[in-house]
Parts: sequence; C-alpha cells; structure tokens
Amino acid sequence: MDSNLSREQRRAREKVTGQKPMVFPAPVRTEQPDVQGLNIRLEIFEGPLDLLLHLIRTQELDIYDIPIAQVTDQYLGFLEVMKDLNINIAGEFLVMAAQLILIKSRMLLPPDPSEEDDEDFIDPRAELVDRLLEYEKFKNAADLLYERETVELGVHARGWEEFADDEKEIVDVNVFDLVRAFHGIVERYKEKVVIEVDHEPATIEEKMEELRRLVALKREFYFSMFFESRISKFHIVLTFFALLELVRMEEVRLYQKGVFEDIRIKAC
Amino acid sequence: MLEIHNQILSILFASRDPVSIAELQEVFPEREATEIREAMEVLREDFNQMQAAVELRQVAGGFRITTLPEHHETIREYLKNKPSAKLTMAALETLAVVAYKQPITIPEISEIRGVKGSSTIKTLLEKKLIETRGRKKTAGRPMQYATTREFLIHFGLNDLSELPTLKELEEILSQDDDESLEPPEEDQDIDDAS
Amino acid sequence: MLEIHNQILSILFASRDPVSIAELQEVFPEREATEIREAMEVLREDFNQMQAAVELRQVAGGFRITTLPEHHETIREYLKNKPSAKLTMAALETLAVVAYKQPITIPEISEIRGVKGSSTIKTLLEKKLIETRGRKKTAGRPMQYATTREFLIHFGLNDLSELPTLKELEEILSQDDDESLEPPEEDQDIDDAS
Repeated sequence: MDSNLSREQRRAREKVTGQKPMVFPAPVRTEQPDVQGLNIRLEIFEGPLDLLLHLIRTQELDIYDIPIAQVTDQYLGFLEVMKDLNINIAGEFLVMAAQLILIKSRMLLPPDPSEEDDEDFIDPRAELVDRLLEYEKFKNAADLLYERETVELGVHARGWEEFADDEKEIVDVNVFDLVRAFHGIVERYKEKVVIEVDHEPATIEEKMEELRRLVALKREFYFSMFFESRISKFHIVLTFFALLELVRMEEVRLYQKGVFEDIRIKAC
Repeated sequence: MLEIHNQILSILFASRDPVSIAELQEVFPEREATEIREAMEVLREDFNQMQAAVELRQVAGGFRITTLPEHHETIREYLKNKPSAKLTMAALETLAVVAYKQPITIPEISEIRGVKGSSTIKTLLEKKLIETRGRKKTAGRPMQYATTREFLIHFGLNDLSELPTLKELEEILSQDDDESLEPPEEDQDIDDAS
Repeated sequence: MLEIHNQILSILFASRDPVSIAELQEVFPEREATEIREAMEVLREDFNQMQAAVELRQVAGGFRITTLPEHHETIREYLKNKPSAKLTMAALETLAVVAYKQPITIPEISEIRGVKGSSTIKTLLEKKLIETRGRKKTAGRPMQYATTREFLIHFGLNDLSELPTLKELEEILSQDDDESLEPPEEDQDIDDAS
C-alpha cells in the first residue's frame, strides 16, 4: 500500500472524484450551434445518426420537417473538415452521406401527378426521421445511465467480507467465461503443437496424430498457423504430407478460397 | 432468543452482494415471508433515520448496505484506489439498446445505433454487464444478448422497470433540458431552500 | 460539512483492512489525533449501545466493524445457501472442455488441457454441473462425462446449441479495443494497484 501520494496524484484524484460529469458530450451539445466554425470535437460523435441529431438539435430545426438541403451541406462540410484533419472517416458516415444526397435529390423531384392527393405521398425523409427519433431515445437512455453510473461509482459496498471464500475462487462464471476458457485452452494447445513441431523429430504418423487432435479441438484451422513460429522447412513439408495423408483417409478436408489464399483444414 | 432484525442486519453487514427476501427465507424457514419483509422495512427506516454514513438500499432484487455518495471522496482518499473506469458513451449507448430491446442480436444493435462494430460488446461481456441469452430463431441462429444482475448493481437499479419507458424518454427529450433527468429529491431541496 | 464521525464510519464500512488512527490522520490532516481518537471512541460506544448485530472492535492494527459472534451461525447458513458457481480457473477450464467436447473421458480432458489431475472433476460432480454418461467403447472402457441439466439452468441455456461457438467468440475478441472504458484521468500518475 502506498501511503505517500504525490500532490499531483491527489489533485488527479480530486479531479476525477468530482460529482458532476466532466468528459461528457452532452454539455458540448448545449453550447450555441457552431456549425460555421465546425470546431466541435469530432470524436464525440458515436456515428452518423449522432452527428445528424447534433446538427438538428443544436440549430433547433424541426425534426419532422428537416431542411434536408441545409443539413446535407453541413453534414458533408463536416466530413470535409474531418478529411482535412486527416481523421479516418468510418464507413458509416459515408453511407449516410450518400443517403442524404439521395433524399435531397428526391425532394427536388416534382410530385408524381398520378398520385391523387397527399395521402399516398411518402416523404423521402420519413425513414431517416424514424431512425433518428428511435436512436435519440436510446441516446437519452445512455445519458441517463451515465448519470446513474456517476452516482453509483461513488457508493461503496462492504469492503471486507466475513467468512469470505477462498482467494483462489473466481467470481461467478457465465457462458462467456466458459467459451473464453475453452478458447484459451485451444490457443494454448495450438502453441504447444507448433513448439513440438519445432523441436522434436517427428514421423508422418506422429504428425498425423497431432493434426487429428487439433482438428478434434478446433474443427477448423489454417495451414498458416504452422508458420507462426520459427520452424524448419523439413517440418512444414512433413506436416503437409501428414495433411495429405489425412485427406486421403477422408479424415479432413482442405479448402482454399483462391490460389494464393491460406489453406483451411476442416474435419470431415 | 435472537431478534430477527439483528440477525438480518448481521447478514446484511457480512455480505457484499444484495440479499434477497427469498434467500433470507431459506435461512429462516420457520418465519413467514411477510415477517421477514416487515423486519427489513423496519431496518430500512432505522437506517434512514439514524445513520448518516451508510444506508440500506434495494438493488438488483435484494437489499444491500452501502455508503452514502457524499462520503465518496473521503473513502477514496483512505483506500487510495484508482478512480473506477467509466464506460464510454459508445458502451453506454450499446447498453441502453440492450437494456430496452433484450434479447437482441449484434446486428440489431448496430442497426439502431447506426454504427457497425461489436467492439463495445467485448468490453460489456468482460465486465459482465451483458451476457448471452439464447439464439434468435432466424437464419444463422445468431446469439442474443441481455443485461445481467451486475448491470442492475452497476447502475443501482432494483429491476429493469425502474428505467423510464422508451415513451417516457421521448417526453424527456421534448422537454429539452437536462434538469428533467435529476431525481425528484433534488427538486424538493431546491424548494426548501427558496 | 460532513461530520467526522460519519466520515470515519463510512471508511470503516468500506475498508478491507482494519483502520488505524494513523491512517485516519492522513485522510484528515486538518484534524488533531485526539479528535480522531475521540470520534472513534464515540462510535464504539454508539455501536455497543445501539446495535445488536455488529460491533466496533479493536483488532491488530486498527478498528474494524465485525458482526457479533452470536450471529455467526446465521451468517454461515446464509452463505451456504447462496447459489453460486464460483469456480477456480482449473475447474472452469475442465467444465469448458466437458461442455464443448462431451461426452469425454478424464484422460481426454487431461490431454486437451495439458494438465493432469482429476480433482476438478470431483468438484464439478459435487456441484452437479457434470455427471457420468456411460463408458467409452475403447480399451479399458473409461467413464465418460457430460454436462447436466443443472449446468444448463445455471448458465441460463435452453440447450447446448446455445453455447457460443469458438468462431463467434473469435469474432467478438477480434474486434479492436475501442477504449470502451473511459481512461481515468491522468491514469498514468496513479499506479497504485491495491
């Protein structure tokens, strides 16, 4: 236990223990709209829906009647800035850009005269509006969770448990722990095989036995895994022959997507 | 004869996890459930009146003694521990979607958030805030996810119904100010002060 | 202003170790040692008078809230009943191998895990998470093991097909770490690991 905290450490701690949310996008959002300058921190947007909502809400636009031309221009302008700043633009932002342009162009089309009245008219923006409204609800729920978390992190349970279980015992396990444990074993086994291949003289029969076990464990793996560690050409050839032998005996099947693709090994 | 109040209190003190009425019934099979519930209620009132350091709260379907939030800094100063890592907005958004739409698949989450990538899923699984919950009966039988008991504890919820409904969330939005998220007690304080 | 009594009480409650006066002095540098000692004495009397479940005891190195010995049987009873699948890493691994490779013999489990020893099998049998499932038709006819109905119930599975596949796990694990956790501010400065 360190009882000698530096002043910096104390200050850092005080800063983080503050009651009010600090690193939180919402306050940024409540500032005056600054779309012209676009000097908003880019990382705060979780995705294109988040960005669009920001543009709509900060400018107090009517979400049921989005001025699509204006918003599209701002959205694209935003992406430009991101590009200028060499920020990697996630694919989702580009997909949304394309959608916005499409909606904008549809809005420019004259209404179909064959459609008698407004009732059949489907606003090209309708689907987007629905998505935005749906997303906004969860965004709001996330804000709520944030506030709850801030409070709960300041609440402490009993620090010491009488009659506590063995230290060895780990916490309650769930399905995720189970599959991860199995994954860990398989990875460990893979390493073992590679190391054995590396150091021990082997016969084709031994190699086949190893491969059988690996296939039983993993159902499917790539031939390239045998190149993952330092390994002699002799052993690669040996492994390859063992594989061919297993194929011949119809114990495994080999797949290859393309000529230069990795060979996949699967149980029959 | 030991009083049941004190016995329950000792269990509450000895346990880190929330203690449910059902669990207490197993410990006291000769007692009626109502008796246990009443004793718990008495304890809760006692706590709320007398103590100013800890409180008895209902969390994740059980009862649990925790320190009051105002002692946070003092305790951390003593424990000298790192401030606990907070979840990012991306993780909170994902959690919100799972909480309201469970059980739900990863593609469905991406659809709502408008963002691909299940990287937050990994963190949430590791933190045991979500877990797998069967497979969806559609093509490919994808895994479904749901929130856990740990989720309730993390956010200090007794059960999921304590979260506002999606409809209520819309209403909060239309009010368009942050104050509406504050718990009602705060409002009372403000009233009293004025 | 928070009262020092309550602040100390919150520390006593949240602390893993006995709390010494010297440690408290570090937390409250503006207070006199005698003041802290007095507050502790007041707390102790309060506890001894009011509470009949816990007491404030002076143990090696400091003060600690403990439950009264007369309640220990009750607490043990509670802890015993509490359903939990707390497993050691070794037991978890064995269970994972059985779950994914059942029915399977003990030598096969050892082979896959690369570890000998069947004590974990016994634990899992006792916890009713696995059971015997006939004998393998090979030399020596070794006993085979498989997961139980309790296993399914405990893990919230309807059937074994609801277990995630290795491929599904790899998809989740292969996602880039997205910093789903907000790094605590100035984390590097605080490398205290307690």
